[in-house]
This record gives sequence, C-alpha cells and structure tokens, in this order.
Amino acid sequence: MENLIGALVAAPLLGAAVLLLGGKALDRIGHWLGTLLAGTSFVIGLILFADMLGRSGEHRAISTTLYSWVPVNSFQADVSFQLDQLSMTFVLLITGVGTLIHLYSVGYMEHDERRRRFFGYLNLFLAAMLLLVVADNYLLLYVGWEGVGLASYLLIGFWQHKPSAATAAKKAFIVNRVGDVGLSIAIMLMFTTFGTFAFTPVLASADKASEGTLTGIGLMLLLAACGKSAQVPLQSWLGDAMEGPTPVSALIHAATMVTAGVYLITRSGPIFNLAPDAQTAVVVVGTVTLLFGAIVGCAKDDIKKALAGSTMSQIGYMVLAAGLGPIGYVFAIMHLVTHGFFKAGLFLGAGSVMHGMNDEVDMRKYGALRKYMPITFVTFGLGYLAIIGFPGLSGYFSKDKIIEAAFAKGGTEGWIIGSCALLGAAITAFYMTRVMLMTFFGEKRWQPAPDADAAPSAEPAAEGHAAGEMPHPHESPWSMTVPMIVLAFGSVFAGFLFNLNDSFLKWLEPVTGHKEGDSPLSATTVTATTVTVMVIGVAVAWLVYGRKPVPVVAPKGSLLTRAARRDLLQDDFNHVAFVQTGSYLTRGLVYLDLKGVDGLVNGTAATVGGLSSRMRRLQNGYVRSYAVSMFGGAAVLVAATLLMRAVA
Amino acid sequence: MTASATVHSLWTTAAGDGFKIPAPHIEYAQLSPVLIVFGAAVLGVLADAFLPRRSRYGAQLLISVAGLVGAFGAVLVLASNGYATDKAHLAAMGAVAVDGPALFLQGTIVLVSLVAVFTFAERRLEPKTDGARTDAFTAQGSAVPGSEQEKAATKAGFTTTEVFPLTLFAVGGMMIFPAAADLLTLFVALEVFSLPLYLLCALARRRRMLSQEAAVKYFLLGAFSSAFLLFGIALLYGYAGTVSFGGIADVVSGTAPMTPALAETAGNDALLLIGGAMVLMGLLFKVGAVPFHAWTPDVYQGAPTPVTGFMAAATKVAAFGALLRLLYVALPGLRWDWRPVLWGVAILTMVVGAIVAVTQTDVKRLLAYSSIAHAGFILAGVVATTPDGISSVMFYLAAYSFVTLGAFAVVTLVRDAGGEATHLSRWAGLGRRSPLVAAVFAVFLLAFAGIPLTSGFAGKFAVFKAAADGGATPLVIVGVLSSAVAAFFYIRVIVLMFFSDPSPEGPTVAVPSPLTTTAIAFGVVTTVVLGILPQYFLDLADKASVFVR
Amino acid sequence: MNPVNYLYLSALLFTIGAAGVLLRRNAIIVFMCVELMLNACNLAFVTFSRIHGNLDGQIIAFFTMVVAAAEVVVGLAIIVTIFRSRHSASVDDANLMKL
Amino acid sequence: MSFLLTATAVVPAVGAIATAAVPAAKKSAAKWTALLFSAATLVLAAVVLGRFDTGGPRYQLTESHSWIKAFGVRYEVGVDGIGVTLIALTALLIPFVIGAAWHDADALEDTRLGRRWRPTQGFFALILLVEAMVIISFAATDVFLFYIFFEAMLIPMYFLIGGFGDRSGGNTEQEAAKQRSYAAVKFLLYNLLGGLVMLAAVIGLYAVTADQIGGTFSLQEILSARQAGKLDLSGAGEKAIFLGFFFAFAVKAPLWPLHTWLPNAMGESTAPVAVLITAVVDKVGTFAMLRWCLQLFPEASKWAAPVVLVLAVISIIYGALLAVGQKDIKRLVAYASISHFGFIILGIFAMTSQGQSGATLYMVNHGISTAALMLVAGFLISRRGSRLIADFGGVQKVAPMLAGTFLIGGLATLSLPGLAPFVSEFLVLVGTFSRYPALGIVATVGIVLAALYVLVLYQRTMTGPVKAEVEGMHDLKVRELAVVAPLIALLLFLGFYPKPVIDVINPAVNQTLSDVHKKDPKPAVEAVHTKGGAR
Repeated sequence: MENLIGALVAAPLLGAAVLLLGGKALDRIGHWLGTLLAGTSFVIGLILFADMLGRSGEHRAISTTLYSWVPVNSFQADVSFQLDQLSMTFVLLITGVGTLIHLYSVGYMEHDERRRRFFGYLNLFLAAMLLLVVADNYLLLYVGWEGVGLASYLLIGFWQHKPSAATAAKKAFIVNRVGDVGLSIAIMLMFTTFGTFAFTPVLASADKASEGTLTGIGLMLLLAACGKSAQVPLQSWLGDAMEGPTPVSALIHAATMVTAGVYLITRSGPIFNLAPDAQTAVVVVGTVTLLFGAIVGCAKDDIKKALAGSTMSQIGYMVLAAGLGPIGYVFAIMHLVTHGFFKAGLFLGAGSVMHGMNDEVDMRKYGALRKYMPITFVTFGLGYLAIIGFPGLSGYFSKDKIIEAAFAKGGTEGWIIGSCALLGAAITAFYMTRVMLMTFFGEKRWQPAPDADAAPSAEPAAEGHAAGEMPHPHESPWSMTVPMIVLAFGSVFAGFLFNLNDSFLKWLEPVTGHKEGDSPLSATTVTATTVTVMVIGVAVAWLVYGRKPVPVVAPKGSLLTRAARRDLLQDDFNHVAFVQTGSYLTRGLVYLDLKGVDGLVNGTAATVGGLSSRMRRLQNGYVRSYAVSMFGGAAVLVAATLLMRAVA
Repeated sequence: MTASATVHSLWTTAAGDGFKIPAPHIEYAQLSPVLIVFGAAVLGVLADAFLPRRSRYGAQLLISVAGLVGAFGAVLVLASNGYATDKAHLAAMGAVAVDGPALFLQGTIVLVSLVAVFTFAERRLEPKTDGARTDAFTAQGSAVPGSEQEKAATKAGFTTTEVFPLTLFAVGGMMIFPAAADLLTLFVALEVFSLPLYLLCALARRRRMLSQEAAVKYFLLGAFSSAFLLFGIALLYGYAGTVSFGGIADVVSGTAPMTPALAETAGNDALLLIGGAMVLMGLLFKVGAVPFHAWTPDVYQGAPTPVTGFMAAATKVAAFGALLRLLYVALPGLRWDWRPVLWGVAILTMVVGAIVAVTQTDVKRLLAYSSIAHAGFILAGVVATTPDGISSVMFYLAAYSFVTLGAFAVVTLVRDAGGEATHLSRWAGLGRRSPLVAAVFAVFLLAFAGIPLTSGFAGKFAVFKAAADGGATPLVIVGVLSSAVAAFFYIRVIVLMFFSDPSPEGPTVAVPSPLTTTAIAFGVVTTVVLGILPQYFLDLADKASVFVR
Repeated sequence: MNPVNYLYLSALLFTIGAAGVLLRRNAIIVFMCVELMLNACNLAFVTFSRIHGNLDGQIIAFFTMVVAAAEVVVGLAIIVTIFRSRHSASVDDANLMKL
Repeated sequence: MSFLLTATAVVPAVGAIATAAVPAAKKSAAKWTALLFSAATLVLAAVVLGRFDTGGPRYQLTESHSWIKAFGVRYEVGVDGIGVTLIALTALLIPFVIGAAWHDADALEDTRLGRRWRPTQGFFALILLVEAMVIISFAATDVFLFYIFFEAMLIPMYFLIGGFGDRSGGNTEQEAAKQRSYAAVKFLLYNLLGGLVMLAAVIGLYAVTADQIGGTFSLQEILSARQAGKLDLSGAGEKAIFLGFFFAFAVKAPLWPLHTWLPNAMGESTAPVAVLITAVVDKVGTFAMLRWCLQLFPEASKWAAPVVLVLAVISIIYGALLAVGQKDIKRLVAYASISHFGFIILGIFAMTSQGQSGATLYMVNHGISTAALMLVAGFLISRRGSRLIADFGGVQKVAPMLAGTFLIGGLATLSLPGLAPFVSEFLVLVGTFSRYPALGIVATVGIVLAALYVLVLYQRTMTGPVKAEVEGMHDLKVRELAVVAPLIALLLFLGFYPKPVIDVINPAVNQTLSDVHKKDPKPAVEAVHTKGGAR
C-alpha cells in the first residue's frame, strides 16, 4: 500500500513530463492524456482511502521512505511520504476537484493552440500539490510548496503575450517568495532546535522547546501561510492571479493551492498549541483577511475578481479557525473542503458565463442570463447558496461551526472575532447576492464584444468571435457542464455528510486533536444569528441591485467603494513602500558601484598615471639637471650613511 | 714627521744597489677568459687596420665570435677545475679574483655579449645601399649627419666595423669589473668598458643626432660619476692605507696590523663612510638606480638598438657583480650603515621606475624605465646580505639579461621608412599582422612582469625570498606592489599589439637573418627553461655564491 | 706642514670641479671640470700615500692620469662630432630626448 | 604513486597544442580536435572520480616529485573529496563550453592576414589551456605549484576576454573593442594584484616554515608537522600571511568590494567564455579558501571569519540588488553570480558541516546552473546581436524552446526547490543559521531578490507582445539543444538526488572542520524519534 503513495505523485508527474517534453504529436490527445492521469491519481487516492478506512483511528497513518535525499551529518532529509487522515482529505480534494477541472478545461481550452502545454502545467500542479500534502518533513513539503508556486506562476502567465498576465504571474511568484523566506527560516529554526525537521519528531518533541522558539517558528510558518493563502498582508497577488484561465482560478486559486497555508498551520498544530502568541497572530490575520476580502468582493465588477475577494475572505475563515487551536482545526479543514467544492463550482460557472458572453468579465454587462444558460445558472446558484451558508447546504455547516468556535475562544477576543466572523457572513451574503443578481437576473445589459486586443482582461478567443458582434449566450458543452454539476452536488451535500454524527470530526481528530470550546452562546443562538445576518445581507443586496436596474457604467461610489475597487489601496501601498523605494535603492547602488567601488579603483589608477606624468617632467633632457640630481643623490647618500652611523 | 721619514728611506733604499723590485706573478691561465677577449679585441683592431674593406665584416665577426666562444670555453674549464669553489683565490697579486661569482658572472657576460654580437652583425634589416648590405651602425662616424660626406660614405657602402673590437674591449672590461679585487682594478675596469660604450652609443645609422646626443649625455654623466667613484676610492685608500677589498675589510674589522698612521686615519670613520658612499654611488650609476638613473632613458633611446640591448644586459650584470663584491667583501663591516641606505635606494628605484614607465610612449624608453624598476628588484636581493641573496641576484641577472637582449632584438625588427618604429602607437595591431613576433614579444613582456612559468617569475621569487629571509619584508611588499604597477604597462603593450586594430600604414616587420633570429630564439628558450626548470641554474648560482678574499 | 691641508685643497678642487659641471654650459668646459675633479682625486691619493707611507697612492695617481687621457680622447671625439653636427658645444642645446 | 591526475591535466594541455597546430584552412578540424580532447579529459576525470574512494585516506591519487629544490617546491598533486568534485565539474563543463562556442571565433577569421592568423585554433587552444591549468590548481597540494597555475591561468583568460570577446558591446566596433580590452585589462590587473599580494604571503609562509621545519610548501608536510606540534602557524605573522592568501582568493571569487571586475569581464566576453570565468575559473578562488586558507591557517581563519561572513552577506544582498538594476543580460548574470559567490563564501566560513558541504555543492550547482542560463542567454544574444534586455520581448512566442530552457536556467538561478541549487543554498543557509542566526536570516532575504531579478529578466525578454526585431528569431538548433539539455537534466537530477555528490564531499569537509577544530552546534533539545521519516 505504502508504495502507492509514490504512484499518487508519480502519475501526474509523468503526465507533466510527457506533455511538456512530448512534441506536437501529442497535441491531439494531450488533453485527454492529462485528464486520464489526473483521474488515475484520483483512483489511487480512492484505493488508499478505502485501505485507510479499513484500519482503526490510530493506525490509519502510513508512511514510506523512498530514498535519502540530503544527508549531511546531522542534517538528514529524506524523500519520504506520510499519509494520514489529514493528508488523505487533501489528496481526495485535490485529485477529485483536479480531475473535474481537467475535464472542464478540455472544453474550455478547446481553441487554444497551446492546450497540450496547459494540461502539462495542470498535471505538474497536481504532482506538486500532492507532494506538498504527503511529504513527511518540512523540507520536502517546501519542494511541493514551491512546486505549486511554479505551476501557479506558469498558469497565471499562461497567456504570456498579455503583459498584464506576465506581470500578474511574476507578482504572484515574488509575493509567495516572501512567504517562502518564512518557511525557510522556520525550517532552520526547527533544525537548530530539534536537529531535525521531520513532522513526527519535531511535533512530538515540541513541548521540550522554549516557548520563545516555538513562537518564532509559528510566526515564520504563519508568514509562509500568508504568502500561499493570500492572507493580509501578502494577499495582493490573488486578485491579479485572475489573469489566468478560469479553470486555473478554480483549481489553484480557489479550491486547492491557496488552502495550503491552512494545511501548514493545521499540520503544525502542536507547535501553535504551545505558542499562544503565534496563535493570536494567526487569528488576527485570519479575521482581518476575512473582512478585507469580503469588502473587496463587494466592490468588484469583474466577476472573477469578486470571487477572488470571496476566496480570500473564506480562507480568512479557515485561518481564523486554525488559529483557534484544537477547537478549530477540524472545522478549518471542513470549511476548506466544502469551500473547495462550492468555490470551484462558482468559478467554473463564471467561466461558463464568460464562455458564453464572448469572454466578457464585467458583471455590469451581464444580466438575465438565467434563461440562456440554465445549467450554469442552477449549478452556480447552488454554489451561491452554499457559500452564503443557506441552511442545509455545505457552507452552512462548515462556516457555522467556525463562528461557533470563534465565540468559543472565550473572553473578549472571543466576542470580537466572533462578531467579526458574523459580520463577514453578512457581507458574504451581500456580495454573493450582488454577483448573482447582476449576472443572472435583471435585464440584459450586453455590449458588443470589444475587439480582442483592446479587451480589458479578456481571455483570447476561447471561441472565435468577430469584434463588434453582440454576444449570443449559450450553454457550454458537456465537458464543462458535467464538472459543474458534480461540484454542485458536492456543495449541496458535503456539509451535511460531514456532520452526519460528526463523521468528519471523528475522521480528523486522531491527527489534529479536538476539544469542544465552551461557547458563551449556545449553538442554536449562534446558528440563528448567522442565518439572520445572512438574510440581512441578501436583503440589502436585493434592495441595491435587485429592485432597480444596474447601471452599465459603475457609479463613482463612496470613498470606501473606490478604495475597495483598488483592493483597499493595497497595491498602491506596496508600490510606494517596496517597488519605488526598491527601484531607487537599486538605481542608487548601481550608481554607487560604478562611481564608488569601481571609481575608487579607477581613481587609484588615475592617480598613478598623474603621478607618472608629473614625475616624467623631471626627465627634462638637460644633462646638467641630470648631473644635479646625481650630485644631490650623492650628497643624500653620504649624509644618510653618516646619519646611520650617528643614530647607530 | 715619522711618516715622511719612512718615505725618504723608501726612496733611498730603492735607489740603492742590490735592491730588486720583484716582478709581479701573473696566473695567465686563470685570467685566460679576459685575456682571450682582449686578445681578440686587439686582433680586431689590427684586422680593421690592415684588411681590405670588403673582408673586414666577415673577419671581425669571425674574430669576435671566436674570441667570445673561446672565453666562454675558458670560463667553463676554470669552473670545472674547481676555481669556482675550492680552488678559488685572488690572482695577479690580489688584483683579480677567480672565484664562483666572478666566473658565473663572466660566463653570463660572455654569453650575453655573444648573442649581442649576433644582433650587431645583423645586416638584413636595413635596406641595401647600392647592393651593399648595411647594419645598424653609421657609415662613417666622423661625417656630419645629412652632409655630402655622409651621403658619399653611405653610397660607397662604408660600414663601421670598429664596433666589434670596441665591443670586445667593453666585454673585457665588464669581465674584470665583477672580478676586481681592489679598487684600482675596479676603477680601471669601469673605464675600460665605459669608454667603448660611449663611442658605440654615438654610432647609430639612423637618427644620428639622437645617437650623438645620447653619447654626449652618457659620456659626461659617466665621467662625472666615475670622478665621484675615484674620489671615493681615494678616501677609502686614505682610510685603510690600501685599496684591496680584503685589506679594507681587515681595517674596518680592526684585524689589520696597526701602523701609527693607520691608527690615525682608521680612527676617522668619516673617511670610510663618505668614501664608501661615493664608491657606491659610482656603481649605482652604472646599474641605473634612482636617483642616478637619469641617463638611462635618454641613452637607451638614442643608442643603436643592438647597443642598447647589449648595455642593458651586460652592463647591469657587470655592475651588480662589482656592487656585490664591494659590499660583501670590502664593506661587510659597514653592513649596518649601507643596508638602510640601499633599502631607501631600492624602494625609490622600484617605485620611480615602475610609475614613470606607466606614461611612456616609446618602446625603448619604456624598456629603459622597466630596466630601472628591475634594478630596484635586484637591489632588494642585494641588501639581503645572505648567501641566498648573492645566488638569487646572480640568477636574476642571468635570467633578466637574456630577456632584455631578446626584447631589444625584437624592437629592431619592427620598422618603417624612418628605420625602427619605436613609438608605441605604431605597434598597434602587431599581433594581427605578424602574430609570431608579437607573441614572442609578449612572452618577453610577461617575463618582465614576472608571470609564473617565465624566468622573470623565478628570478623575482628568488630575490624576494632572499630579501624576506634577510628580514627585508617591507622591501618585498613594496616590490610586489610596484610589480603590480609595472604589470600595468607591460600589459598595455600587449593590449596594443593584440586587441587594437592595425593602422593601414603601420610598420612592417622585417624578416631577420639567422643571426637576430638566433638571438631572439635564445631569449625565448632561456625565458621558458629558466621559468619552468630553474633548479639546475639555481644550484649553479648557489654553488658559485661564495666570494674569495 | 700638516699633509691634511692638501686633503682640504683636494676637496676644494673636487667641489669646484663638480660645481663647474653643474653650472657651465659649454661641453668642453664641463669636461675640463670633470678632469679637474679627477686631478683633485690624484692630489688626495698622493697625500694619503704620504700619510700612510706607502706608494700605492702614487701609483694610482699615474693610473688615473692614463685613464683621464683616454677619457679625453674619447670625450673630445664625441664632443667634436656633436659640435660639428650642431655648430654648438652647449650641453643645453642637446635635449632632443626628454620625458 | 598514480599519474592519473597529471594525465587529466596534461591531456587538455596536449589538446591545446594539437589544436593550435591545426593548419589555418582547417577550422572545423581544430574545433573537433578541441572537443575530442575535452571529451577525453572528461573520461579521465570520470576515471579519477571512479578511483576515488570516499572512505579512503584524505588525499588520494597523490603524486610527488622534487621540482625546484632551491625554493623547497615539489610537484605534489592529490585530491580530497572537494578537489575531485571540482575537477569533475571542470572536465564536465568544458565540452559544453566548446560546443556552445562553436562559431564564436568565426567572426575573427580574416584571410587577408595570411596563414599565420588562426583565431579559431587559438581560441579553442586557449580554452583547453585554461582547463589544464584549472585542473592542476584543483589537484595541487603544494602551495607554490598551486600559486603558479593560479596566476598563469590569468594569461589565457586575458586573451580569451580581450581577444575573443563579445562584439555586440557598445555602438561601434571600435567602442566594442575598447570595452573588451578595458575589461580584459581590468580582469588581469585585479587578479594580478591579488596574485602578487599572495606572492608576498607565499614567501612569508616559506620564511615561517623555514624557521621551524625547513622551508616547504607541501600541504602534507605542513599539516603533519602541525599535527606533530613541530610547526606553529598561529600568530600575528600568520594572520598577515592568511590575509595575503585570502585577498587573492577574494578577488578571484569575487567578494564584495573586490567584485567590480567580474561584470566587465563577463559582460564583454562571449557567453561561453563568461561561463568559463564564473563557472570554472572563479571556483578556484572559493576552492582555495577551503583548501588553503582553512587548512593552512585554521586559527587565522577563525579569527577573520566574522568579518568575512559579513562581507559575504553584503555580497549576497548587494549582488542581487545590482542584478535587479541591470539593463544588460550578461551583466545581470554576473551580479547574480556575485550574489551566489557570497553564499559559497558564507557557507565556507560558517564552519559547519552543512555550510561547507553546501558551499562545495554550491560550487558544482552554480557552475551547472550558470552555464545553462548563460549559454542560453548567449544563444539569445547572438540571434539578436544585442545584450540589452530592452531589445527583447515576446521571444517565447517565436522560440518557445529557447524561452523554456532560459526559464529553467533562471529558476535554477533563483534556486527553486527541485532544482540542484536549492539543496546547496539551503544547506549553506542552515549551516550559517545554526551558528550565526542573524546572518542566516539576512542571507535568506536574498532568495526574494533572486526571484525578482530572474523573473523580471524573463518577463522583459520572453513575454509580452513580440518585438519586431524578434519576429524572425529561430528556435534552438540541434547543436544548441545538445549543449543545454544535458545541463538541465543534470540540474533536475542533482535537485532530487544530490546524495552521490554529497557522499564524496562530506568526508573531506569533516576533515577540514577538524583541522579548524570546529564542531557543528548541538540542537537545543534532543528530539524524540518515534518512527521513520527523517532521521
């Protein structure tokens, strides 16, 4: 069984290798090959899952060591895998959703001549993501961590000829690198503290280390998580990442990769449990982000950007939960999974809409689409209900648990974060309703398609359409609708199943541990409040966007709105704080290197030269002056000799 | 008063009957190297006097080569008979030393001169005048430059074959110079090799004004310095009552039998110190050490290039040999007085030589300044005052002299209408036009710069090592830094030759006769061999590093 | 009379000669000054020979004269040639080569 | 006594002569000769690697002959794990360099200059000559022997830079020539100065040994003498000598602030030669720090370590920042290299086994990765005839393979996990951090900057709309692919399975550390090892 873990990673890796190295010959079947291999690893995942269920709680985790990777005296890193319930949850999510999105992409990327490469990248991503979750030590995890970063970089910038895409890709990678610094330092700290950085020994002996060290490690891990999971202050890249093809946004920037940070924190639970300050930091980050993302989501007219904001905020929930410690871990993961379903579904829906609307992304130019793309409407709608936490749907269960846990943190901070979480829920309901209304309801606000190159962030003709022609919305092919349907099912029932006599909790508890917090409010109170605020949010949204027609040109809006449209000035801040100062610094250094360091050397040379030409003048060609110099020399010589004797 | 009495008695006895002044006893065999050279020189004079003009060149060349080869053979024989080591002693009534350093340096000088004579005899570079091949020397020294007389002489195909005997005389003098065991011999030898050199400088075929100016400068300054030398000798004689190195050393160390007169003068250190300093100055002038270097660039530039090469190589060997002997045999007791002084001179010489060379624009002047810098390096070895110092200096001299000869030989090849094109700008792109010559010159330059695997590096290392052992670490550091500066201008020439494009009307590279070719080849071979396998020659220098007294 | 005075004289002569070399322009005179220096040396030699009561110094004096004579031969030859080619015996005119 | 090492150095030397001897007309013959000999060298190096026994004595395949008795100089060669690895690297890279440089000398061919003018022959002969000298200096166990080739190496390099340099610099041909010779002279003077300072130190070392055990330059003798307590190399004098050595190596490496020659040299030389400089020749500097500085002067090394480490960290950050600011592709890579050399030196002087193993591995990986990046950059530049980043754009559209390989090279340069450089860089960082946490953290910031300069370079050159001048650009040719592909494969392989190399390096590093009397710091807590995974 253990060896299958390797196969799990190997399958998509093989796919990536074949698709990227293989020549044009593969163009015709490449996408199917990629999908097949993704499916394969999903199947393997299922087999392992079945096998795991076959064993009892404590003995479910299996591990295997392939080979010794970097052995330098006490520094021993192996390529070895560990598959426990936590990893398994991710494996299934990744391979499952991954396979669906492969399938979706078959249709979505149909008209792109570089489709083979696209699938190669997707497979590469799967491999890296799987490596990330099955690695049994932090260094190997780092490899997967960066691997997904690379895949994300390649896929965001898939349409490299668009400067915006290339820039977005670069931005994503570099912001993530900042997070990686955190991960590296965390690993170093572990090595110097424990002499190892493998999960089991580190986590097992965490209690031996000083709290200061643990806090340090925790904060560094948090930094890493912020980078990968687009948490404040490293969230700025996620919005731009929407430059990538929609399936990518669905898979990487909604369902899986961005949740890696949550995985990291949950995985390192024992460390955080012993470092309350670090935990507090995590909670704060999560809370801030969930509001931040929600607010941004309200202001965006670009459907994908709106969803991106929502993703950010939802992950905020997860991080918040993870920060709560044992009372939150399970729910963080649970929300992660349910979110994986409905957010992926929403993105695919959005993709389907764009597909039908000449790749228009501005919701203000949608409207009344429910009649034209029913399947999309339904699936999207279910996803919508799930995310706003409509009772009975998956989002309802997972989010509700988190809010409960937040209050259960107890004390003032419990109240604060709890109410923040509630507020977030309200805003979520608002902006998602807004999206829903603007897209599928109201009257048509369609515009003739702009010509391709002038398109704002338009994806190049997924389906050839001449400039200037009106869009003629239509339902997408089966390869796209099927995944949407499947995901819709997920978003409807997942939560319910997970909560069926706490199956999910029982499943994860052996790994993450769990303890019930003592909430000041009863579960029912919380639930009731949650539903109430949700309804309020929906109502407000309907008042604003449902009753009166939506203007095609966005109104100026309040200060907050305008700020939110600009991602709450995050990029502007970064620009001033880092980009500009940085460029000044580099320019200054370049100058210094030329004039200063190099100039010093050249200066010495010049000095010698000047000295030389000055001394040359003594050689004036007159015998008599030569004679003088000789005479003087002789005199000095004599004097010196006598002097020597005098001093001696 | 008593002293004057003794003198009178001397006279009277001398005049009296039954008193015989013993005839001096000369070991001709042991002096044979010098004697052979002088013999050849005299023979050359006779040949020039009596042979018809056409056959003079051949005869002179034959005589000189034969003489030098013979001399070299004689040196080898003496060395192999142990005169360099255990049988070393003072010959000719203590006037001339026959010992290791003497023989080693004499051998070097003879060999250098032999190669130099090849370059003197080169007759393919200058354009023919009316079918007659001509060499680097003027048709008629006495003819005014540009005058009818000169034209006539040139037309008649006159050549100055006197250069060969002159050279031989100079060589003879140079051979005695490092072997001189008393100050008188030293002085005479100095004049014997200087006077011919003055003349040789004046005999260039092209640019005669420069040539004559060089001669005048060299002569006047040379005479000036030798006057100092002589006065120094006088003072030393006054101090010690004798001019033999050994004798002076004894008096300095106080082991000599004291006469009242001697007791009086020997008490007066001023005589000793001033005298020593002045003699030192005379020798430093010859080696071209700062501040007595001023003549070097002008003379090197003005003199006919083969002569420059000969001077630069041989004179340095001879002068440093003499310097070593004076310091190690006559004035070892004054070590603590002259070492600091020489430290100063060495540092000054290295620095000034290297720095001033940086802005030179004429190849010959450049090499002149480089020779000054090298004099500084050698001085660093001289002040080591260890046996290592002696051997390393001798090795350096041998290595350096052949490189120098080769370099100047290459300079004679690069020519344009006006003769040799010595301005650096004319050398641009030489590496493109004739890679071989440029490469050879590059090798010599790298040797000068002391790049490893060339003789220059071996020599430099030996000298600096000796200096460091002798406790002159600061000298080593200054030496290292000034070599860095020196490297700059050697490299500049290489850049010029290889990395800059040739100018269309650039100079041509003349194809030399086997004579010059041999000279250059010899230079290259020694450069490489002494660079890669110096051990044998180092041993030789080491064995030969003991002065007799 | 104390022979040391002769030494002072010779030193004086030597200095005068040296000064002449440094100050006079005419090559011939410069050269004569050098000869004067040589003769100063001779005087010193003879004096010292007298002081030490041995003949070396006097012998050396003879050698010096011979050498001086030889120097005159060579020197005059050179000076005359350059005079003929420049119509000037001033050493200051001979500075084509410099720097 | 085995002559294997000597043979490994002699073969390329012979090759140089053979190549130079090829008649002017037969250009391609000369190229093939050079390639053949470099391949033969590679085979020999492989044999050396094979014969090297990781468990065996410290120095193996040793050989010792008297050479210059008067200077106490012996011809002594022998390799430890570090030396053998670097010899292998050198022998490995040269064939690729030659392959990449296949047409670089063609532009200089000029029949008007007659049959004596044979640039092609000269060019490849010089490359082989450099290889021979580098191999000797990696193998030398005699200070003097090492010094001689350390210095002599400069001359062929000098001609390679100045004579066969990049012709695309500057606006006019004259300008380019001027820049070339400036770069060449700068290269030579910097390194010559370093070398001369070292010469003084070498002489000093001789003087010291001469006082105590009778002058010797033999590493073996000096080490054993110290073991036996007969030789004491610790004190003010030795500190000075150490500084002399270190200065030379720091110039060669190059370490801030002695680095300014590298951007010129790499900028003005053709890409293959630039690779030769940064991937092969400069390694001698860092290698020498490990072998000579640490082993001869352990005390002085420890004494100087703090300063050196700070300089190294400055190099890392400074080099990276300047790389970000560059407009010229080659200069950018040069500054990146400065940053990387900072890492190497950091690892060496952190004096932990991770640091030094990492540093040595870093030398290998940096060699390969820079070679990959620089050679592809060279292909790119040769196509466009310009090395300014601004002159490119959208290349990936017209030449995807070129862009792809370029990207991989770049990712290796920013040490992406999964590619070789990551392993070494992380080892260096861990090794440093475990003894000097602050420095470790500052150095870690370098990885962000690395991402910045690499990705900005890639974005500006390869992505975006296709520039008009780039339109007709053709993709990698077979020869070019054959040059790059193996390097990339190697990067991936060493990224996932560096163990073989580490196993060779590690014993040597441990011995070096024991010379310096340094032990790895112990972890704060003893971790409980419940089950497998990382031990």
